[in-house]
Amino acid sequence: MAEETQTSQAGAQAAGAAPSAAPGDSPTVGTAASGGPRPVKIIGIVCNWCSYAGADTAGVGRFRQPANIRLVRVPCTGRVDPLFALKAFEKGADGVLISGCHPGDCHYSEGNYYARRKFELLERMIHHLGIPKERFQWTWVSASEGQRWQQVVTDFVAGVEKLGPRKGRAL
Amino acid sequence: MRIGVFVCHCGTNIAATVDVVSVAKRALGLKDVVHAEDIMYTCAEPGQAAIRKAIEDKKLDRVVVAACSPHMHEMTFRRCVDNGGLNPYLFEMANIREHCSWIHTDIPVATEKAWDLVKMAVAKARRLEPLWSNEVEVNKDVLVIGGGVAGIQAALDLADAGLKVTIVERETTIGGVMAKLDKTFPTIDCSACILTPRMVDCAQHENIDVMAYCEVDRVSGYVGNFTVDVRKKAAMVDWTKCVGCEICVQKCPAKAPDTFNVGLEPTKAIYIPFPQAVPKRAAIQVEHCRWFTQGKCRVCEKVCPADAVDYEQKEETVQKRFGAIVVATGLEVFPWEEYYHEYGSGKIKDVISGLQYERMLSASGPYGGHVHRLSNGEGPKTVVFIQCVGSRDDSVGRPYCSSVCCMYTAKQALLTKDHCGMDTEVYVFYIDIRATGKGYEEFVKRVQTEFGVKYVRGRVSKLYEEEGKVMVRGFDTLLGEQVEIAADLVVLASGIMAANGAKELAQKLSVSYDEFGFFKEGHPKLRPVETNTAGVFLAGACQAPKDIPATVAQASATASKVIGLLANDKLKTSPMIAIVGQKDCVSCWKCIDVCPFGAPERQEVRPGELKSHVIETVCQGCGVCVATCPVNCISLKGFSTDAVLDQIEEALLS
Amino acid sequence: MSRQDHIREFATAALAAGRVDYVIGWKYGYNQSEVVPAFVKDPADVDQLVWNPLCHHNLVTFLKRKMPDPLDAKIGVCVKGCDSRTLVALLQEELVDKDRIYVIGVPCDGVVDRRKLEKEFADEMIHISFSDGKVGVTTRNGETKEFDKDAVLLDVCRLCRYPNPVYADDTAGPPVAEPDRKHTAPDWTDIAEYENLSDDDKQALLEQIYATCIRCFACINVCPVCFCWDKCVNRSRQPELVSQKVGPKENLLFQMVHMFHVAGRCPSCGACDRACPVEIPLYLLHRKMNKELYDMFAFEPGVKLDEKPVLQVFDIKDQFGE
Amino acid sequence: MSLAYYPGCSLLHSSAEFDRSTRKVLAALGVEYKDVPDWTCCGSTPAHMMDHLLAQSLAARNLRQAAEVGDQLLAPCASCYQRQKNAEIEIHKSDAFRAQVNAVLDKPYTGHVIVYALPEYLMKFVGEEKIASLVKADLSQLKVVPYYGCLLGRPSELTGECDNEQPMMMDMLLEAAGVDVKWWNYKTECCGASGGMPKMEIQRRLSGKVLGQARAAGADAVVVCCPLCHVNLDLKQSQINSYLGTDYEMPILYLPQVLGLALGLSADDVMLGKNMVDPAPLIKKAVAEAARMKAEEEKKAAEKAAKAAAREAEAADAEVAAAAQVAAAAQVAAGAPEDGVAEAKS
Repeated sequence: MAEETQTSQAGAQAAGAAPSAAPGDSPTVGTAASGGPRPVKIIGIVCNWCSYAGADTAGVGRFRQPANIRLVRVPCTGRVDPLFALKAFEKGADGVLISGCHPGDCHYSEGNYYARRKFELLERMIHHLGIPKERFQWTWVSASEGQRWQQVVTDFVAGVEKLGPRKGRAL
Repeated sequence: MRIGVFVCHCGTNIAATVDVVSVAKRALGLKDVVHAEDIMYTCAEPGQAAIRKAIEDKKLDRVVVAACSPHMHEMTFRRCVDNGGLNPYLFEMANIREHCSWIHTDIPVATEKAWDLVKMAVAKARRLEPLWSNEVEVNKDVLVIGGGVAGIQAALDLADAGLKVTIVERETTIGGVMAKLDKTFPTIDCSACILTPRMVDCAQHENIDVMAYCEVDRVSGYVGNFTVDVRKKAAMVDWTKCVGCEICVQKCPAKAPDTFNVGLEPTKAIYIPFPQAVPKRAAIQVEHCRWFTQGKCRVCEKVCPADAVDYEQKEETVQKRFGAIVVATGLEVFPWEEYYHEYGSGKIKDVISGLQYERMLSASGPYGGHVHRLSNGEGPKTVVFIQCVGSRDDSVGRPYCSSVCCMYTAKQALLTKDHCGMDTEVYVFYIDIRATGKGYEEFVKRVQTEFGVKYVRGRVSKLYEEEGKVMVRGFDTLLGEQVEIAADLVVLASGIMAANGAKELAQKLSVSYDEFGFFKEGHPKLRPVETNTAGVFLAGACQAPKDIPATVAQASATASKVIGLLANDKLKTSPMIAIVGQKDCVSCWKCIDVCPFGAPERQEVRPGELKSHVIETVCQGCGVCVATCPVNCISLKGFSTDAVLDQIEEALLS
Repeated sequence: MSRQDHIREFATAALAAGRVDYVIGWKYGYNQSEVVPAFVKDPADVDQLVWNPLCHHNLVTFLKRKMPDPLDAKIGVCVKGCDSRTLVALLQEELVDKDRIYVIGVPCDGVVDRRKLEKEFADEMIHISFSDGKVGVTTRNGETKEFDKDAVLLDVCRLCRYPNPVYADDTAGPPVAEPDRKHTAPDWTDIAEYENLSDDDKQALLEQIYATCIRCFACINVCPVCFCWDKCVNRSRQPELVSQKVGPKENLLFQMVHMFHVAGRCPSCGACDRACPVEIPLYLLHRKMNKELYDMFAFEPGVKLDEKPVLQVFDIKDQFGE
Repeated sequence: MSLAYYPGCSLLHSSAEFDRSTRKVLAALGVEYKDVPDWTCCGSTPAHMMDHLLAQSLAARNLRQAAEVGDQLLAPCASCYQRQKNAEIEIHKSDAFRAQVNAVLDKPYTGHVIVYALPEYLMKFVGEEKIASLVKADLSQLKVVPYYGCLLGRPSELTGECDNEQPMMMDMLLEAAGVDVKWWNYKTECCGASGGMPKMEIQRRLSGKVLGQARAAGADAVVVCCPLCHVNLDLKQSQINSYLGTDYEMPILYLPQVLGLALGLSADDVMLGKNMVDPAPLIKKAVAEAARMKAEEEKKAAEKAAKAAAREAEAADAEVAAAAQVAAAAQVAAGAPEDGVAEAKS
């Protein structure tokens, strides 16, 4: 089944759902309960020191977000094997978001420098495999950037929802 | 495998948006889960007791708590599990508060997500293994970065506790901003009088080594064993010989900007910031020295009785080892000239910053405490203070309150009356008065009533010169009308910023900082002086704007934390580090290439056969090597590849 | 003196002088239509060694792993331009002991794609000969045909930027003409067609391609820079990065594991493409990877001995992401 | 893309000099433009106080007309600029609002016209370098302060100025034209605006302050870019004087007038004659002063050169002398051995 057709469906669904609840929750309003296409599921891989803490900061600040992301905590983006993302897609993730400390702020001083080279290549290869840009993103969010985390998540989820749930054929 | 799941209500924090009861119920259906319950406050004693009980009754070998962020309570529950007789690392947390209940409103949605997070935690728990931490020797010396009142206080407390302390100060003297102040609120006692004795104590204390005019270049290592490169800047004066007689300063023909007096009056190219400087040693500002700029002069060399001047002096770097680091880099005053054009961009002579006014008031300042107009030297008849310049102002990117300006403005208003006579007209434009400290509110009241300082609630929109006066146009929000005051002197209560270079230092120390460059504490309430980097502590305004009492209090708090840390001869290291499965190692040495800490080494397992081996005490557990190892034979304890993959898989099952 | 003569001369000398225990080169298979790797220990056998456009095997493959036993064996090896880059990639990481190999570099003006020839004949080829730019083929039933060599070259050879070995102890004959690498960027036209497909078409195509993979590991075993052998994570069940299930997704993931492990070290020698029994176009992945690495770092794998693979180092000034 | 020119009502009559000088300057700078065909009132102050939609529509109509010429609209008058810029931004931001507006208009506005004020346009599309390169007259002795008033500088997100409180575009343009621009902190204060009619005394006081500040800043003239500012400061200067008992005689020049003069246009070209407070004497004085100083400098330079030449000459003589000595010495040296030989012989 083609991305396009998904898009149209999901678009319609999202549009229908949007007004019903807090912006954050619109996508997941029609959960299994109320039929409709399933909400998109997104894997977030975040480093313990910056982005995980940043997500905490967002929580403490009650910054509403879409509920589609499931975070996996790793000590450092340097620990993230590109295969994690590919594996997530293989297992049926609709999107993958990786986030760590801003360059220079790595708790282990160098981890994210190695990581960003891998991620950049990973991103380009993922698109090469026919997985649309909107479905993969890597970025930096620091422990104090609660609002930025909210923004990143909201935008990313919106992008993935445009495409809707993914029917990966090869990965 | 016998897993127990505990889902926390956290009062209504979680329960209001997540149906914790149902989540707990469903958890019972998970593979390997033999016990699941919901608890009102899991972190409270009854909650912890319930966990310990379950471990005993149900013979649990893994514990999963779904509650707040692990950054909040992971340690708490590790201890709890430990007391319950289980290895503390057989514990996993699901963050269903910060990452769920607090950011969602729709109950079914939040509950569904919480359920996923619990599943993921259980999946990870299945992959957990018991871990035992290691012990390392502890170096008991302490590095204090910054010699302001915070650094001084911390250093003295630590030194009195018998620890060897090194203060690294980038200026030629310790004392920091407090040394520049005239009086302190609310007691109006002389700032120098209370600070300088402590500076001297530092100089004389057998346990304290003051390294002035030095900067921290590189920091490596970890709690208990830091290695620090300290760069001694070239003063062009041999401080072992210099006696601080100031003859060179008197004779030096070249003028140079005086940072200590905030640019009010120039100093000399060779200078000693102020009479009570510690150490009292001269240094040359080469960019202003005639010898270095024009190749002639050398007057200071000729007049120096100790022949300490050394134009050839080079900066050198020394390496020192410490067990703990206290950061006390303090503050910088907001450069209002660059932002407040409506206040004249610094082009109007009689508009000065609060700190400049302190120097003007100070008896040891460039004017011997004579308050006057910089335009014509006359004593001011009307003085206007404007608060919140560079504070609480989004338009200049400074939304935060600098917390000291209300009080120092009140103090300066009072001192103005004191110096220039009670008949002087003194106005203060303010947004709100924040006088929350002990005796502060009373002090402000006195300033308003006894000293008749006129407080105008409102902001000033424009300063301009007219007939030799500075016209202050503002809006009185209480009268609801525009007011215009012809002032002789205008003092701007410029706000507080993190010190220059704070960000770079934070990166060297790998501690996190906020968007304004203030260092981030471990937890805003529970770990106010620690950072998230073990062994690095905070004191004073480098963490957030503070007044002197708060700074000193925090410095002592930090000292006590350091003393507590260094009371141990050995430290337990985190066991969550990398380990090489040498059976599978193909000796490609990629791990050695990428490790930021040099933890992996070549180990001869059999004659002629080298395999990688991670030195436990050096590894910090970042896992870069794990992601790099092509055969995945390096595993990161607590974050094994299987654990990660299982979490991903679990999250996607539905 | 032909390059083949040079090779034989160098080999004889090296063996006679005891500089090496054996030389790895190419020799004819059971007929003159194909070439197989040759391991020559005895100077008397040196005459087996041949050099012609059938010598596609990347012999560096036999050097990978911490050298075959005995541990102190000294080995001579013949390398083409592309082969030499894989060798350099191994040397960069000290995966091969420089002092224990003797490298005979063979300037190469392209290797023919035997598969292209096979497709021209119903019957099996028994003899292939080469003369000034022409390739003559004879089949078992006596049918003969002649082709322009350029028409039947391997695609990777068409785009080759390093026809001359970048690392060798001795070189068999004068170098061949090289493209001006300073002023011309690599040519990636071979993957352009795929790149221009829509996301869905890519997925569809990949699904179709990777459905055929049988996980025989030929691509990995033949890959000269892929050195984990039986430790390969693709075999590992713990951690189980790639499930043992055989389906398009798993197979593609399997290949991606390979790709990321050779990223920055694979110079696209194409050995994997030639080894694949089901003719999966692996170049679509490794050529793309090299294209992107070149775009990101202007980096070409296996060229400079003193260089480290790009993913094992970093530069604070890298400009990606925000 | 070609430029549409919107004069607006003021420039047709009360401030014709603004119109004329602007056109001349554009010509001198080689900027081509066409007038907006069949333009209407911009709405000025009253319209947007009565009805937002109608006000924006009125402005939108001009945008639509401008679109026939091109997608850039130059409105020299600060008020015309504000109104039309305002409409432009709102309409281009929201298609919904554009639809509302189009419902009001006879013909719909579908274009994407960007509105520019004069300083903004010159900075963006001509540039300081070009202006500086075309300067003919030396106005370095003309001391002015640029006065932006309320409409030209703020809000900065609308005007593209870097800072509400310290707009700089006029400063930069004037400096590029070689004028002596004085710093002051009164650029954006109120001139009294239309208060000048109903509440004279307020306007007198406010405008008076502007003039006072300008003088205090050491300026001999104020440069404006708004007809209303000009009316308040120039036309009403004498009334200000009589009301405040001051003696200001401060020429108020339009930006294009000054630029024009710098670019070598004549006083008539920029209609100096139409200004109430006659700027001609001041300009003459400034130009003369500049010429005088230039002459002086040249004189000094000449003298310097002469001295230098003299010194060189001396040096040359010295060399000759030195050379002579050397030669002499050489002879002596050469002579010596001979004598020696002689002695030996004897």
